[in-house]
Amino acid sequence: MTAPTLPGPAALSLQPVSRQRFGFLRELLRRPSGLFGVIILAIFTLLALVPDLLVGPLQTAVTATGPRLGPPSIEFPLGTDELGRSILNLTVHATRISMVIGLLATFITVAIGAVLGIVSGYVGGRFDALLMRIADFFLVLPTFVLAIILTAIIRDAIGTGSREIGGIRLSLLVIVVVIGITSWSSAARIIRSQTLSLKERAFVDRARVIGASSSHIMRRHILPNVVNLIVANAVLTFAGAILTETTLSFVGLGDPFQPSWGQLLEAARSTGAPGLGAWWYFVPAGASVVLVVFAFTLLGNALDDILNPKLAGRR
Amino acid sequence: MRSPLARRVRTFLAAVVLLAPTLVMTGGVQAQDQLVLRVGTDQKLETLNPWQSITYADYEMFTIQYELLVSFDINLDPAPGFADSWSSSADAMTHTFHIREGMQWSDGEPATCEDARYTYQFVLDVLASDDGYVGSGYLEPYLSSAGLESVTCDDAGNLIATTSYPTTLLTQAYIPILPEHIWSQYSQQQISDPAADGFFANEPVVVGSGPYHAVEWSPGEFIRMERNPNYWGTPGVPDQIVYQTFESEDTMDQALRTGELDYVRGTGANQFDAMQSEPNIRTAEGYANGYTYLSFNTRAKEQGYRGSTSALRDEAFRDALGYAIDRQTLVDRVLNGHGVAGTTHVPPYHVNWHVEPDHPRTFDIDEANRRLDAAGYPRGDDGRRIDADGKPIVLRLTWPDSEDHAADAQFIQGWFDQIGIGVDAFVTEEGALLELLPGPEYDTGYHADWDFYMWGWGGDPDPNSLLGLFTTDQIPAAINDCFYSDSRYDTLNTLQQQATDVAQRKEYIDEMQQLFYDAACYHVLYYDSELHAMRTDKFTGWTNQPPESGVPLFGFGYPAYMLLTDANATPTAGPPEATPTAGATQGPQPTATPTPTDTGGGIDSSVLLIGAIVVIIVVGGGFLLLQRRGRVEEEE
Amino acid sequence: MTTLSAAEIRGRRQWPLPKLADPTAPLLEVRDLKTHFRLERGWVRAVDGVSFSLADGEALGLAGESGCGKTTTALSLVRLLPSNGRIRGGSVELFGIDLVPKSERAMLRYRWREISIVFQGAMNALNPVTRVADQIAEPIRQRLGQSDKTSKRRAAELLDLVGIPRKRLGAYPHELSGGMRQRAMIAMALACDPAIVIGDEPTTALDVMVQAQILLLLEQLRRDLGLSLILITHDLSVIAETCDRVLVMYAGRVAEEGPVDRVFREPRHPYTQKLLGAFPNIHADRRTLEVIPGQPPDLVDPPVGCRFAARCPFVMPVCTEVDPPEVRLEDGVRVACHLFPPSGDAA
Amino acid sequence: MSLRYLARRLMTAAITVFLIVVLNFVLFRMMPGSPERILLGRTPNVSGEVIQATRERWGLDKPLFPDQFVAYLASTVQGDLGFSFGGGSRGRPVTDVLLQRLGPTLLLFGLGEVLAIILGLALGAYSGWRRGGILDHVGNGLSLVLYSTPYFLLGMGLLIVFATGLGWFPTFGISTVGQSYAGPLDQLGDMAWHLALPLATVALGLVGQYSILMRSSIVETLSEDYVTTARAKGLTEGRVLRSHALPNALLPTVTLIAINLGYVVAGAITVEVVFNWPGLGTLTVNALSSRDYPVLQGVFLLLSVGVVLANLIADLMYGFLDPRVRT
Repeated sequence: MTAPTLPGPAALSLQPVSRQRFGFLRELLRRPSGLFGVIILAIFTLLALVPDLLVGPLQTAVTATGPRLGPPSIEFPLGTDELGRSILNLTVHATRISMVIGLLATFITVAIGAVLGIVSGYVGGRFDALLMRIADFFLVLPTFVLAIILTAIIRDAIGTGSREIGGIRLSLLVIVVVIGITSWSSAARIIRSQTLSLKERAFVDRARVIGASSSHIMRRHILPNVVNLIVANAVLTFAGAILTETTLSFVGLGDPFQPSWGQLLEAARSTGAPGLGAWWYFVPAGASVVLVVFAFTLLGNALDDILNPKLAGRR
Repeated sequence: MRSPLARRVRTFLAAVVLLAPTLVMTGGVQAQDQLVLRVGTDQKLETLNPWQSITYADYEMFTIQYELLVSFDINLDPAPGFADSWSSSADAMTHTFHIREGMQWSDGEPATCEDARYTYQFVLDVLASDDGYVGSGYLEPYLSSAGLESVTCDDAGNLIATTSYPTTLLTQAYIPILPEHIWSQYSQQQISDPAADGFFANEPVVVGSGPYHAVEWSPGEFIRMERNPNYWGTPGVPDQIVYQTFESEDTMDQALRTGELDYVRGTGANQFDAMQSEPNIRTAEGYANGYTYLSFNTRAKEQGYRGSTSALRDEAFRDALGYAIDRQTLVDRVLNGHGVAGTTHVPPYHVNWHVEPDHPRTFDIDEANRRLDAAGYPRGDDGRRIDADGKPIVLRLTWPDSEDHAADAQFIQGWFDQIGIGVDAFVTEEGALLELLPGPEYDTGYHADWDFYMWGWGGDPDPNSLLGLFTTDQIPAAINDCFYSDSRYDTLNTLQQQATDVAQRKEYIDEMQQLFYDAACYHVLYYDSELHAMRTDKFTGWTNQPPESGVPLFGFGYPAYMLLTDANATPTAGPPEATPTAGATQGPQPTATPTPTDTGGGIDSSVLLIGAIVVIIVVGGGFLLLQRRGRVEEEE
Repeated sequence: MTTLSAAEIRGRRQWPLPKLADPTAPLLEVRDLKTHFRLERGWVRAVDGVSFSLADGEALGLAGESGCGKTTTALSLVRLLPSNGRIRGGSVELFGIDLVPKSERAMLRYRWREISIVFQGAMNALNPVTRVADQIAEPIRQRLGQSDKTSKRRAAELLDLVGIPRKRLGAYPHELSGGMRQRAMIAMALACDPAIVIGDEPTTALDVMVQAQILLLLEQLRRDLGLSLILITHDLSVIAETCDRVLVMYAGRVAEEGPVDRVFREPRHPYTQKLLGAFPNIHADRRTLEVIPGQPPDLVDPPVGCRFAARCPFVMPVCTEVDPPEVRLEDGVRVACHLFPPSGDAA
Repeated sequence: MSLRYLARRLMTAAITVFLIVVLNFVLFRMMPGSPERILLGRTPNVSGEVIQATRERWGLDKPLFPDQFVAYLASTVQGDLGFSFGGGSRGRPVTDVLLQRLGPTLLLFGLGEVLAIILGLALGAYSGWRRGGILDHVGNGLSLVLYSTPYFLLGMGLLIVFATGLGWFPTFGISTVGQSYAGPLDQLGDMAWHLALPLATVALGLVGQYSILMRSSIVETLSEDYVTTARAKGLTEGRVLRSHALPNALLPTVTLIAINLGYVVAGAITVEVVFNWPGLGTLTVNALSSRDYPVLQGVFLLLSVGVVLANLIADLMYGFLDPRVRT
């Protein structure tokens, strides 16, 4: 019937699924913004995966060889910090930390958010009410102050911050948990509201009439239509995670032994790099943060374009 | 209905237009009719109630507002304060202080011997009370350690103080003489305990006797002082003094550069180096009256004590570790040379009292290994040394999050690794650390669950307080945090407090330093310098206290303030004027070759440049792609 | 079954004809309309050479299965196409004015004032945050330049007309029942007293009782106002009840077109036959449409010859080689099928 | 809007606030380090009795529940949040400390939010409406970059360039302390002059976020049937946007902005630190570094309640904007 103009129910429910299934990756790469995002992320992912191969092991005060706050040179392409460590080395290793924190946090957040959001929105009733109360509660908590407090508490609980899990110090995993705890609710709430509106759409009713099980409807009809939201939310969350991590480190809650971008920025600031014009100290980390978040957002938008049936219809 | 709205809109716009220029104007010509000395500090301006003082900043606040009974001159020698002359009896147990005549408090009330008597009597009462301390508990020890017994005023307006034993410490007592007519209204509780009802915070306007007194206080932000009209001496040159606290050291140094500050306390090593070569900025590096130390849990695994290995109890073990610490490297690399490698717990700042140990532990990995072998800590298969209980030694090293010792820790990690000692380093939240340190004596539920940690102590003009930290009776007070206990040391401490003959006292103090050093329960890492910087285009006459090894402000007494003179540069410190010198820093180190960091313009433009480039790349890149994407879409 | 003559109807117009209008020209004349959509894969020939006309007061039904181009045809009239849709040929003459070459701005003049649309699913077609009355009044105020008061009053009258009680004037869409909303939608469509009203599946998603009422309403309005109606629906029964003529589309082309009674009584085109055959009863059931075996062709590159060939029971060799010409039979039925070759000078 | 809606909202807010108060109690009893140790710090010559005394004074000798909790509730209700442990306000009532810092933060972030919302929504709406247009690409690209930049980085940049570098603006504070002003306008000017950079930082930091939100919201809305209806009505594009797309697109944006407030605080903290702005942000870091738990607790409470209120307002606005939720 009205397929091209206002995609009919059938189109709505089927289109994204099929599009997802069949190589939307190709579609993604066909989009310059998507391509750009993918490339940037690929680069940083590479840095994160094999920092040692690229710049050798993380330099410490002991293994540092460079001059104090030396500007970029042949030997130190990005200059050195106040202990003579190569900024390049630090930044690359920081990439790993930051990315891991960001991704873990994003995963936790979005997973919780999506599941709770969809179920709560679809099941509705008392369950929904309760869940959203809780979500709302978490929403109003000032993430950052809560994060500060939780960090202190959890650290105190798990004891020494030097034990490692998968090469990541506990003190940093704390940050992941904290971010997860503090940001799942917005994801849940947003996805829920979308679910609610979808629930009213004709095609869901129809599916229900046909006798599809709730779980089936949620998976086949709701999920595909909130994927774009989930993606968009994941993007924001990742950005938020990186930001929160940066900010926490910025006020000194990071772990100096596992420099993240935020940790570096903090170090640069407390060393007075900005005032000393030692731009090479904070620009790499700063640029990395901006670039990665930027890339993620581009990627998110591209995915949105592809996965969002409405947009798809109008392109 | 329409026209009034339109009018309102127009008025609004007018306001905006009016405001816009004022932004720039006020930026330019700051109506600066008064000569204001602006001081930035990295420390909190905690309190105006002297008894609550903890930080240097706190001390500075009361130092400049209240006279000490006997003050300090620019050479740290006793100088006229509330008393203009003083003498002691032959047995040095009766001390007479002649209170300057005709003094007035800033509120016009006469300042007399009564006030001095009241203040000292207050301390005596406090010491007698079951609390035993007042506020932060930092001040009253000056009198207790001097053995003060009674204070009275004679008819001649002299303060007569008697001590239970001979002492010279009274002239060192760093206790502000407070106006009785103000303070006597409050109970000890109200003065001592912030939580008490009617706690006396001593809010502005403060009634004092010093050259300046606080007239405005925005807690955690700034304290503003004005000249005390009734100050007995020649008034200082600045009309006002503003003390401003900073969360970010960098912001503070920026402010000095732009001329928004005239003096900064506690600048970072790098900024300090950079500023040395800046026009109109003078830097001052002073010996720190304190030190950064490495403290060992010398009761590890004793009854009620935790800690990872009994080896920590072994003096030989700790001594050996001392040889594996290259203090000089720490000074060079961590402090950028702004400090002195540490030895004893009386810093060189106390030129008359500091001694070098007889057998200092010089950095020598082999020696350290030799001693560890000798002490019976063989290496295991993995190269780790084994303690008496046959388990590999891995020590937990920590420090409070309020300080940054990550670099020190990494060095120590590196060195100890070479002698087969594992080091597991991490920061601990300061509150948690304070919980961790004390042992059972402090209180039930405390069991010193730590191995070794880094922190620092600061001292007074007299070494007494620094020495007093390690007497046995300080263990239950959780001050003597390495649980050092030596009856000989305790006796010596009493002796040095009572010694009236300097040479005699020095002997005692020397021995105390030796004992404590050899016990190796503290390894003093370094005496980090005081790094201050000041502008010379507004005030001149900056003088260090003491001249050879000190810094102008945040010292003892206020002599340096009174030596300031108006550089009668343009009174304003408005940035526009400051622009030529703004940010004109030297490279991070004098040796730095002229890179982007040689001239002010250079720096900022370079930063600008980089920033711009980054933004352009990101925006441009994204933008181009987005555009191309746009086209693609249309073709789709 | 028109009760009013063209002249009468044009005479009743409350608003003047468009300046360029030729009073004598037929109401609507669509010739060889081609509306295509650009996709990554290429042009989708959604509407590929459709011609038809509409007389004053006449009701034309557009029938066909989903995606056959019904709606696209209708929306092409006022060029309400998605960004990737283009009219790539043909003409749409309203009162003899060709709308196809008109600029966007010029087009605005014709939308709603001359051709208004009753969309399906009025829930989504009505702005949820604006009072229904205001939404009806909006075009009156905006397009006809009436005062606030007048347009409000007119809106009220219209609601009356479609049978919505006055007290619901201030209601928001979500406060109305599905049927009510559809009525409101119709009232809105009548706001500017347009020459043509397009009903795009106006009764879909309504239960049978309400459907009946809505259709009744349309009937009524047609009689009283002499509405010229284009009714798009997959539901042949609706057309049977409401329309004078029916236009059966298949894959973007006209399959058969003619007076309802003729076409329905004696369907010529195999597709039409199938469509009707697919109707056990008079009441529509969308799913039975798919009973016709096979799928409509891919409109990006449609097969040569008859587009129904693949599914046609009477398929002949020629069908897959030559496009069937449209033939006008003597009883006024137009059909495009090789079973009905242009016999000499037919009609 | 119906009273029921109003009442329900208020009820929810009240409950939330109560829960916050409770959580606040729980959290801060879990914080490492016992108050008396922090209070006494490394005070020399402290005897066991003194510690006991301190405990009693702070009511720490009593069991957490009910005694301490009840006491806490009682005093909290009376607006007594205890006394600051340090951080520049040792011994002052937490309430005073907070109030003193509230003004500057409200000024900075109130203005910043307003600026950001106006600019952001306008930019977002326009680029969403002209999707694919030149301004969309520029605006969107810019928004993304701004959105991707941590506040303090932005702040540091502005500081270096405009304060240290060009010296156009001061590097710290909210006013020139000890400055005597020619008149109120002069004083206002001085504050505006100090406000400029932090405000720019906050506004820029938020603008990107909001314009992205608004853009996607508009794009969604433009694909709605009623927008097609509006077009069919022959309304001008401008009118379609103003009276049909925008009102609907605003709904989700309002919610999201309200939701984001909780996060905005994070920005607050860093921006204030960078510019030494005497607001709650600096206070928080300050309290953190000096383990001033009562103040930290106060900040937490204040900010949470603030966000609750903001959300309440947002809800009411939503009710005003969207008839569907009124009933």
